[in-house]
Amino acid sequence: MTETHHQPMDDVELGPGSPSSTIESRGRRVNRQHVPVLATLTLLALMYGLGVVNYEGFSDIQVVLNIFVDNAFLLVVAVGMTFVILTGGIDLSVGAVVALTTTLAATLLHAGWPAGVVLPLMLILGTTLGLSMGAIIHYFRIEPFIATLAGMFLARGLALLINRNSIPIDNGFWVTIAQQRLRFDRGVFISTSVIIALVVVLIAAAVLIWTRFGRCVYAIGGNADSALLMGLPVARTRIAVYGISGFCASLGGVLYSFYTLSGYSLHGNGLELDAIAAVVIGGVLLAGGSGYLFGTVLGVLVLGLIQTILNFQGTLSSWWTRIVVGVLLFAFIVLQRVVTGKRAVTGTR
Amino acid sequence: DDSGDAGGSGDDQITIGFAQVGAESGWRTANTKSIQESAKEAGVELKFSDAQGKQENQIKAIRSFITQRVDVIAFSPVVESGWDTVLKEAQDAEIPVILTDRAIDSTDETLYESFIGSDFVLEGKKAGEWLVDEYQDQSDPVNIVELQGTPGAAPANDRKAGFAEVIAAEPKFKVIASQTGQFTRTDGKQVMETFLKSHDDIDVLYAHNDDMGLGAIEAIEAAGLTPGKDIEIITVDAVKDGMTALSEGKINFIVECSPLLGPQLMDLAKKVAAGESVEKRVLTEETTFTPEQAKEALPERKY
Amino acid sequence: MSDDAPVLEMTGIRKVFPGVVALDGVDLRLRAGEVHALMGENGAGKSTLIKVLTGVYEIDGGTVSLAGTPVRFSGPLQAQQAGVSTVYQEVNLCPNLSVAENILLGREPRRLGRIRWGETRRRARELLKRLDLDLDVSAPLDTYSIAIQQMVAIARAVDIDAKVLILDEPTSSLDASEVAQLFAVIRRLRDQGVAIVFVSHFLDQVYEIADRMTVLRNGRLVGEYRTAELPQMQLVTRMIGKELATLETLEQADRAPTAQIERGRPLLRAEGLGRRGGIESFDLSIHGGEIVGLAGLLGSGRTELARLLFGADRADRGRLQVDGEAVALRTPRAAMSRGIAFSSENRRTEGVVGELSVRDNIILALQASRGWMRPVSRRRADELVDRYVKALDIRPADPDRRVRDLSGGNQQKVLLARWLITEPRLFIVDEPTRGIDVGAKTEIQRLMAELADGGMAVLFVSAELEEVLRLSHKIEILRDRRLVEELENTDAVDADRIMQTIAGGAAS
Amino acid sequence: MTFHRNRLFWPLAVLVLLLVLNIFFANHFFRITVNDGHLYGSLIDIARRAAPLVLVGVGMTLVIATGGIDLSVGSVMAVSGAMACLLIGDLDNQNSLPAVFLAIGVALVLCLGLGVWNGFLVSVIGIQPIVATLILMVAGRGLAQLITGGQILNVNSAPYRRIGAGYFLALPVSVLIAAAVAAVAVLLTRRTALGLLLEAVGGSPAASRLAGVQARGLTWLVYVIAAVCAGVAGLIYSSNVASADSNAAGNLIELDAILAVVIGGTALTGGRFSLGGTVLGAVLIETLNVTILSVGIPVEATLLFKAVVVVVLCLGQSPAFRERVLGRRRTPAPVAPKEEVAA
Ligand SMILES: Nc1ncnc2c1ncn2[C@@H]1O[C@H](COP(=O)(O)OP(=O)(O)OP(=O)(O)O)[C@@H](O)[C@H]1O
Ligand SMILES: Nc1ncnc2c1ncn2[C@@H]1O[C@H](COP(=O)(O)OP(=O)(O)OP(=O)(O)O)[C@@H](O)[C@H]1O
Ligand SMILES: [Mg+2]
Ligand SMILES: [Mg+2]
Repeated sequence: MTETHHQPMDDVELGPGSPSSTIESRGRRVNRQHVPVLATLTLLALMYGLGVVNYEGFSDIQVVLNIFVDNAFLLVVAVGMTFVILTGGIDLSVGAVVALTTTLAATLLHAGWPAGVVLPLMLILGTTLGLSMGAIIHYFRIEPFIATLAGMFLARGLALLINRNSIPIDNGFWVTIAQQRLRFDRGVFISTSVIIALVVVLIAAAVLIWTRFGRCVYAIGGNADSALLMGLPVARTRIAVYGISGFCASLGGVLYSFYTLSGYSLHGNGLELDAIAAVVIGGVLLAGGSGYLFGTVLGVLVLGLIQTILNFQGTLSSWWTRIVVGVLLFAFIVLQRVVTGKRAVTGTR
Repeated sequence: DDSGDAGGSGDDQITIGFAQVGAESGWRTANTKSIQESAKEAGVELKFSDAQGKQENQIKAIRSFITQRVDVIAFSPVVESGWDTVLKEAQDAEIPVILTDRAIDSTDETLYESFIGSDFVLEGKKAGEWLVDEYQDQSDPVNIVELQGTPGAAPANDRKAGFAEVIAAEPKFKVIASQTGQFTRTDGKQVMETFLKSHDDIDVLYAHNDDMGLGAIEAIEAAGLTPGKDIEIITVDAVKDGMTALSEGKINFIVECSPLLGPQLMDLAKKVAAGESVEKRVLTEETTFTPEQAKEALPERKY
Repeated sequence: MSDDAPVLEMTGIRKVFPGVVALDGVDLRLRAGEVHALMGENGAGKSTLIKVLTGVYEIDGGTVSLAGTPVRFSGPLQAQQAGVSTVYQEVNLCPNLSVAENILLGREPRRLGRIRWGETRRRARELLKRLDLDLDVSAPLDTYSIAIQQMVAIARAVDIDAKVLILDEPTSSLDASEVAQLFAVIRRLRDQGVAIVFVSHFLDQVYEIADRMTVLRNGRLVGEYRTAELPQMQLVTRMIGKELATLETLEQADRAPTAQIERGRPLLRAEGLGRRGGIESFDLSIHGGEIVGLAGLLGSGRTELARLLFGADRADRGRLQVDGEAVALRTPRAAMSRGIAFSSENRRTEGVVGELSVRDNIILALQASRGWMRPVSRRRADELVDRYVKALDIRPADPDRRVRDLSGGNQQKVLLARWLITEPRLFIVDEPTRGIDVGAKTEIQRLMAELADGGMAVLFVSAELEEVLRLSHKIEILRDRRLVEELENTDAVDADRIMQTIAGGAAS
Repeated sequence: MTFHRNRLFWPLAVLVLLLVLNIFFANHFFRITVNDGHLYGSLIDIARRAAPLVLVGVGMTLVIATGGIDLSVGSVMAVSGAMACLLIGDLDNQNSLPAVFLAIGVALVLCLGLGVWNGFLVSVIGIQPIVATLILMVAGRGLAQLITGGQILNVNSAPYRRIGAGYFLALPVSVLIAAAVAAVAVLLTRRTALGLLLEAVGGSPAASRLAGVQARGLTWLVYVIAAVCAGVAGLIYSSNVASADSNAAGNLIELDAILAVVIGGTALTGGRFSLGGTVLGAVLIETLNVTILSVGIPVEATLLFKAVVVVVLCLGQSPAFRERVLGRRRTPAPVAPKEEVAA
C-alpha cells in the first residue's frame, strides 16, 4: 500500500557499518528513504538555477527570501495539513479558517480590543474548531473530506456574516510586527512571520520524529485499525491532529493578517488546495503514514518558486500563466517520479 | 538599506510592473488588453502578472516587481485593505505606485501617486437616479430585485450601496429580493429563475453587471415575460453583449464602467516616472446609455 | 495451574452482529500461571470473544471481571493499561513503520519526552532475540514476510508487562522451530504467573502447551476442560458437534500416492529463474497431476519463488516455459491466461477484498480473466458460488455477506474458492490452510489431492512440514533464498530428513 | 442491501424537507404548468440545474470507486464549452445541424483527450490522483481561457441552445441527457462486470492485481469517462446561456460533485459505489441551492445554511452518531472506522 518509508533520523546509528544491517541491501535502504526528499531538493535547486540563468536580478538573495516572506502563512498552514495527511485524513477548512481569523481579528481590533487578547483568542478559536471537526470525524465516523468541507462552509460563512468587506487593521502591535523587518547586510530582509513559520516547522518536525504522539500519527496513517488494536491512543491522536491543523490554520491566519494588515472573508480562497499540493509535492502520501515535514517545506518552496518565475517572466497572459503553472507542476512531479524511480500506485505492492 | 538605490534606469524606456486581479470576466480581459496594447504603443516595457483573484498573489507580484526594480508599479487591488506593508516597501525602494480601477483604503495617501478608475458608488447612484427618474410619475410601490456581484467584492458592495442610497429617498421603491449572481450569466439566470417563481410582482431588475443581466433576460424570456417591458432592467458595465441587448430594448439602462484605462495609465506612468506631480484621483471617462444611445455607440464598441 | 480465583472471568457473554449471533452465553475463566486454549471451528466465535474482552467490540450482554472487579474496557489501549496484552488474529501492525517501532510503538523509551531511537532499536533487537530472531529492526515492517510480521507482533505483545496475554492464532504461519521458540517464551511467562489465552487450529500444539481449554461451537459454550482429561478425538467431537469419522481415515489414507504420475513434458519449467533481493536462480519443473511441496524455514524464499511463477513479482533473470513454450510472466494476468492460479499467504492485504461480498470475491478472478465486457451471468455465478460455499463449507453460507465480516478461516476458504472456479492447470497455494480448522483443513487437503488426480498441478507452500509431506509427490527444499534440494517423496523421506537439509546439514 | 437503503434514507428525508420548506416561500412550488409547449415550474428548474452536477457526479463516482479523485472536472467543463462555442461561433450558418454536431463532437473528443491525460498520469506514471488532476484543474482553465481569449464567447445557434435550454417532448433536453448518461452508466457498471472490477480495484488494489484485474486499464478508463461526462456537462452549462464563460463554467463544481457522491453513500476510500445515490445527492444539493434562493436567505448566511444542512445530513447518515447520540442501539460497527477489523 505504502511505497515510501520514512525512518526517524538518528545520529547515533545510521553511520556506515551499522551493526543492524543483517542483510547488505538493507544498509542501503535507509538512504533510499531519503531519496524522494533529496530528489525534490535537487529539482528545486535546478529550477532555481533555471531562473537565475534566464532572468536578470533573479540571483538576488532577496528573491529567495521573498519566497519565505510571501509564503510564511502557507508554510504554517501546510505544517498543520501535514499532520492531518499523515494520518490519512484531509482538512479542507484551513483556507476558510484563515479568512475567519483575519476577519474576526480585524473586527475585534477595530473595536478596540487589545492585541494581547485577540491573538490568543484567534488561536484558541482555530484550535477549537479543529478539535471539534476531529471529534466529529473520529466519533461519528464522518469522512474527513466532508466534515472539513462543512467546516469550510461554516468558517467562511461566519466570516461573511461578520463582515463582507475588507477591514483594515491599524492596531499598533499588529502594524509593528507586520512591518518589522529583520535586515541583513546588503539590504536583504525577512519578516517576523518567517521566523514564526520556521519555528513552527522546527517544533512540528521534532514532534513528528521524537515524540510518541508523532509516531502515533504515522501509525494511524499506516493502518488505523492496527493502531487501535496495538493499543495506541487513536482517538486522542486523531482529534489532536485536526486540532493542530486548526491551530496552524489560525496561526496562518494571523500571519496572513500581518501580511496584509487586513481582514477579509475571501482571504485564503483556495489556500487549502495550495497547502495540500505543497504537502503532496513534498512527498507525503495522501493515503497517510509516509513522508517528512521537510518535504512539506520543499513543497511550499516549489509552489513559491513557480510563482516567482512567473512574476519574473512578466509577459504571460492570464491564461498562459495558468497553463505554465500546470506545466511546471507537471514537469516537477514527473521528474520527481523519474528520479525516485517509483512505480504506479495502483497495482504495486 | 538604500544600497540598491531604486529604479529610474538611465535610458528613456521605462518599465511598468502591472499586477492584474485576474481574468475573471470579459470586462477584466478588456482591461488587460487595453493596458497591454497601450503599453506597446507608448513604448513602455510591461511586466504583467495575473493574481488569479488572490490578494496574496498580488502582494507577491508587487514584491517581485520591487526586487526587479521596475520604474513604476501599477495594480488593480483585489480588495481595498491590506496594502500598507508592501507599498511601504515600494516606497522605501523609491518606486512610485499607481492604483487602477479599484481604490485602497489606506490612511497614508503618500503610499501611492495616483488612483485612476471608476467610482463604483457613483455607478450605483447613476443606476438609482435613472430609476427614480423613470418612475417619478408613479406612486404605486415599485418592486425591485437585485443581482449582486461576488459577495464582498468592492464593485458589488459599492454598486449596492450607491443604488440603495438613492432609492432610499423614496419609500415606494422596495428591494424585495437580493441575491448574489457571482457576476456570471449562469448564476444570473438561475437566481432570476427562482426570483420569478417566488415573486410574481417584479417590476425592476438591477444587476451589478451586464453578464448577470443577460442571464436574467434568458430566465425572464423562458418564463414567458418580455424583458425590458414586463420587467425593466438596469445593469452596469456596458460590454458589447450588454449594449446589444440594450439596443434591442431588452435592457433599459446601462451605467458604463469602462475598462479602457490603458492610455490614461501610460500617460500617468510616464509623468510619475519623470518625477512630475500628478493628480491624486483620475476618473475614467464614463457615461450612461439608454437604448437609443446604445444603437449609436454599438458599431464602434471595442469590447 | 491451580484452581484458585481466576484473574479474569467472563460470564454469559453475548455479542450480536446484524444478522448473526456471534456469541451467546459464553464463559471464560483464566487463572494465573496457566495456558488456556480457546478452541472451536472457523467462525465459532473465538476471535470475537477476544475482541469483546479487550473492548474492540461492545458487549451486548454478560460480565467481565478482572481480579474480581467488574470491568468493561473501552478499547485495546485501556485493556493494555489494565494488564491485558493481545495479539489479534491476522497481523495488526503498521506496515509503514520500522520493525523496532512496531514492537515498541507507544512505549518507546524516552528521555525528557524525546524518544531515544538508539535505545528503542536496541530493545527491539533484544526482544526479538528472545524469539531467536535476528532482523534489521530499522527496516520497514512490510519488507518482511507474514510469518516474520507475526513474530514481530508476538514480540510486541510479550514485551508488555501483562497479567493476561492473549494470542489469537499466533502460530498460523510459523514453522516448527519458530513455534518452539514461541512456546519457550510462553512457558517462561506462564511460570512467571501470567495467564495466557492461546488459540490455534493445530491440535498438537494445543496439547503441547495448554493446561486447560474452553471449547466454543457456533458462538455457544461447550465446556471447559483440563487438557490432560480430554483426548484429542473427544475434543474434535466437541468442537464440531458430531463424530468425525473422516478425520482418522484422512490421517492415514491421504498420504500421497508416491510419485507414480507420468512425467512427460512438464506443464511448467523454470530454468535459472531468479530475482535480485528475492530468490536466487533456481530450476524447477512441475507436471500436470503433480503436487510439488515447498519446504523451508521462515524467510527461506518460498513465497518469493511462488510469486515469480505467477508473475506477481517480475523475474530479472532466467527462463520460464509453460507447455514447452517460452513465456515471460510479467503480470498475474499473463500467468492466469496460461492457466496458473495463486492464492497469497497474505490474505488480508493481497487476498480478499473485504468490502465486497462473498459472491463477488469468489467470482473476481474468473471475471477478471474474462474482462469486464463479458460478465459472468448471475445464474452461473450463483451456481459456482453455491457449489464452493458448500464444498468448502464456508460459514455463514450467505453469498451476500461482506467478506470482512467473515471469520479468518472462512475468508481463507473464500480465497481458495476464487481460484478453484477458474479451473486452473497449475494452482500455486501459499499457506492455504492458514487459520483453517481441522475439519476444513483435511477437506482442503483432500480437495488438493483430488484435483491433482484430475490432472491439475499444485505447488503447495506450507510452514507445516507434515502437511507438505502428506500431500506432495515431490518436495523442493529452500534455504536462505536458494533452492537447495529436490526430493521425491518416497517412503524413505520423512520430516527429519528434510529438517536436516533445511537446517543446512550435510545434505547440500 | 438494507444497508444501502438505510444510508439513502437521510438524504431523501432532507430532500423532502427542503421541498416542503419551499412551499411556504415560493408560490405554487409544486405546480408544473405547460408554457410554450414545455413543462414549466420550480421542480423542473431544480431538475435542469441538477443536470450538469449529475453528469459530473456520475463520472466522479466511478473515479472515487477506484479510490481516486478528479479535481479537474470543472476545468474540463470550461474547455468543452469554450471549444464548442468557438467552433460554432465561427460557422457561417450557426443553425446547421451537422456543423453543430461536429463542433460538439470535437469538443467532446478534446475532453476525452484530457481524460486520457489524467488517466495516464494516475495509472501509468503513478502520480497521486489529487495532484495529477490538480495539474489539469489549473492548466485546464487556462486552456479554456486561451480558447476563448479570455472573453465570453457568444453563440447564436438554435440547435446548440437546445442542449441546455431546449425541450424535447416537453421535457428539458439537459435533464434527458443527464438521465440517459446516468442510466447508461448504471447499465454499464451493473450489467457488465465493470462495476465489480472497479470496486475490487478501489477496495484493494493489491488484492485485485493478484486476482488478475487490469487495474491500470480500468483506472485509466474511469478518468476518461469522468472527463467525457464533465465535457457533456460543460456543453449543457454553456448552451444554457448560449455562451462560453471559461472562468465561471464549472467553478468549484468538483466540491459539489464529491459532496454528492458522499451523500449518495459512496466512500471516498474507494470500493463499493452507488450511482443512484450520487444522483440523489446531486438533486439534493441543487434543491438546497434553490431553497436558499427562494427562502431568501441573505447572501451572508448562505454558506452557514449550507454548512448546517451538510452537518445534519452527515450526522444523520452516521450510524455511530445515531447510536451514540440519538441512543438508538443498533448496528454496532467495529470501533475502527474504515478497514477490516473482523478476522
Ligand atoms: N464485524 C462483524 N460483522 C458481522 N459478523 C461478524 C463480524 N465479525 C465476526 N462476525 C461473525 O461472527 C462469527 C464468529 O467469528 P470469529 O471471527 O469470532 O470466528 P473464529 O472462531 O475466530 O474463527 P476462525 O477460526 O476462522 O478465526 C462468524 O460467523 C463471523 O462471520
Ligand atoms: N530472518 C530474516 N531476516 C531477514 N529478512 C527476512 C527474514 N525472513 C524473511 N525475510 C524477508 O522476508 C521476505 C519474504 O520471504 P518469503 O516470503 O519468501 O519467505 P517464506 O519462505 O515464504 O517464508 P514465510 O512466508 O514462512 O515467512 C523476504 O523478502 C526476506 O527478505
Ligand atoms: Mg478467529
Ligand atoms: Mg511465505
